Amino acid sequence: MPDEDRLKQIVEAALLAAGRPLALDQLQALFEVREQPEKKQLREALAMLSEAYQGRGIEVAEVGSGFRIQVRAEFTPWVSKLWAERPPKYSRALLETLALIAYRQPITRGEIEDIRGVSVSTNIVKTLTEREWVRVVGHRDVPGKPALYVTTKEFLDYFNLKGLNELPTLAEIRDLDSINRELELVDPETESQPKPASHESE
Amino acid sequence: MPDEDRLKQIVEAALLAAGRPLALDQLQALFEVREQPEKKQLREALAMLSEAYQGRGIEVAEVGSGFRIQVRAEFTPWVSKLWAERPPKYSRALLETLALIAYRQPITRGEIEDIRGVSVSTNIVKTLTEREWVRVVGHRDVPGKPALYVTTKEFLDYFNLKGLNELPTLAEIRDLDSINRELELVDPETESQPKPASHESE
Amino acid sequence: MEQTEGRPHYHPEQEEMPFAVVLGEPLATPPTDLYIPPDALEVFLDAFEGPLDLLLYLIRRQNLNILDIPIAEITDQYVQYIEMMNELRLELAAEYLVMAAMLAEIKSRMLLPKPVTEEEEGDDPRAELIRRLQEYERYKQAAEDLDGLQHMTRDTFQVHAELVDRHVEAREPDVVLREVLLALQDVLHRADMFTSHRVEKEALSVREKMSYVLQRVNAGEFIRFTDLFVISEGRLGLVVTFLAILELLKEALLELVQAEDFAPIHVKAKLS
Repeated sequence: MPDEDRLKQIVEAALLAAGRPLALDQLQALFEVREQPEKKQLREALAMLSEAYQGRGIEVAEVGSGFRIQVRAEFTPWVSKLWAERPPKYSRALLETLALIAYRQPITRGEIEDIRGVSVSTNIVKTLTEREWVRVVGHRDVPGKPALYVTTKEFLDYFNLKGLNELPTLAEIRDLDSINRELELVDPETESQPKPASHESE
Repeated sequence: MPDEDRLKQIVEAALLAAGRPLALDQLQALFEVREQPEKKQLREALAMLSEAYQGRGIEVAEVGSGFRIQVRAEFTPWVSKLWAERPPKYSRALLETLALIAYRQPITRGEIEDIRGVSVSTNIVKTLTEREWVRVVGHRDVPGKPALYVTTKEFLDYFNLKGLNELPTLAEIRDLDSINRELELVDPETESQPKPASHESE
Repeated sequence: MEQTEGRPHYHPEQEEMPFAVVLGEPLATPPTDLYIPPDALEVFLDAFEGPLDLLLYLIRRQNLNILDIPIAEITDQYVQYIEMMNELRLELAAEYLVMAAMLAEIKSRMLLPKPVTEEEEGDDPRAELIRRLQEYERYKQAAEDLDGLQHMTRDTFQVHAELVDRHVEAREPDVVLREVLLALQDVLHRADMFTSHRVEKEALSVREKMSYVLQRVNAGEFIRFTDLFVISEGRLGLVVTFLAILELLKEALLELVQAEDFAPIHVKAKLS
């Protein structure tokens, strides 16, 4: 019979390699007849394993068809991203709206429309608000009481900015070259945005 | 940013849940942009994990397409009992063809045949391609435009290699000069012989 | 790799390994007189990966140095194998015959008296064959080395833990700051705002401060004018705050109230 430690290691390796729950007799069957552990010993090994997994990313669970090792529920938010779909792209209109709010805040939707020359859809404002990049800071005291939009701290965090003054000035945006230069200075991080896990290119 | 311990737990949970190797940027992509760990931190977490797996049934391995957790080879005798069928055995012809592609890539089928002195069956190329161990990277610009084969990341993954430089060293070969010296001869030209493909050792 | 199971894998250096099994009898070595029971011949041929492999075997079997092949002897043996297989009508790859012809040619050239003169002299007809044998042998070795590496599903296994309750969450789009700026550039082109007098170096910190002030002066409440200034921001910060307040007044978003001369100034949002 393998000693306690070894038994624990074999049980761990088998449960993880199987990728499905294993019953005690399936675990027994991994051993030659004369060195087969008793179920009690296997249970002990599983208990030891379970203890060793305290404070770890995984845990031992007993389910209908036996024992399995599974990811602790608290890590689901991160691990689920492995299967996340490729995110859609934002529309040009949304990006323009965002840029105008950033540069001309506080600004009303009507003012954005004046500058863009086209109307701003409710969806765009909703998306930006839900993403917590912009919020309403109040309402302009004019007929219709339009909402005044400003950018948030989350906006700065996402784009890795300490403050709005780290954005290139309008004058600098005039030509693309200066944007590129500016970005290399201001913003080396965001260029390497996370690629969705499941879409690694060769 | 999650603290060290938490980072280690998330990395462990993700590698175990993925069931395939994950590259560092795939691991980074599990985090929200503003709490994304640096690659250096991920490497540290992986090293800590690797250490925690000392004396355990599993280990962290770095292979072609990233990091994965795998069964320690010493436990294979028990773990392999989980599956009724035995692992595939590969024929010498297949292994020789694969070795030539691995060591001489990019290489055409004709070049492989020249060195092996025998034709390469279509089945072998098909098997290697289906297993995704080799792929066509282009075509040599000579009559017939033969396909050029290279090995893939999956090849590295399968053979537990980080990169091609981890392949076992190729045996020494004596060049014609030294052969001729051995033979106490001077001129290596052998114009009356069937011209072999030009495969001098690199 | 001394992998022996289930493979017609021939190892010249391992003489005790059955070379072929004929009528249930293991055959440790091929008979030196070249007699091979017909049933075994096919097995025998299967064990070789072509003429170079067969030649290597013939050489290694006699512990000969590859660089010093007794060409006449090897050629005779090789040709005998080939002829025998031909007689038995075993399907023989054409490459074996080509090699036989090549060997015969080398042999005949070796037998010729060495020309006393000129270029022919330095030309050992074996050189090219030796080169090819060496080249093949190194990849034959490489193939064995490859097989000796840790294989997945043979020597080790990828492990997997269950993710219970896995939910595919819709990812939010990633945006690079550059895209936002390019979008802005477009708008600016369209709106022809480049000439606007508002385009100033300080504009953004003033804008940011405007948002900050608006957030402080929540509608309805009076707040002391001086409370809007953050002393720790220094002189420039104070100026920016002041400009922001002026701009907000100009845009009619703020209201300043002073009850009497030299009394504290209060600020009220003109938001609703």
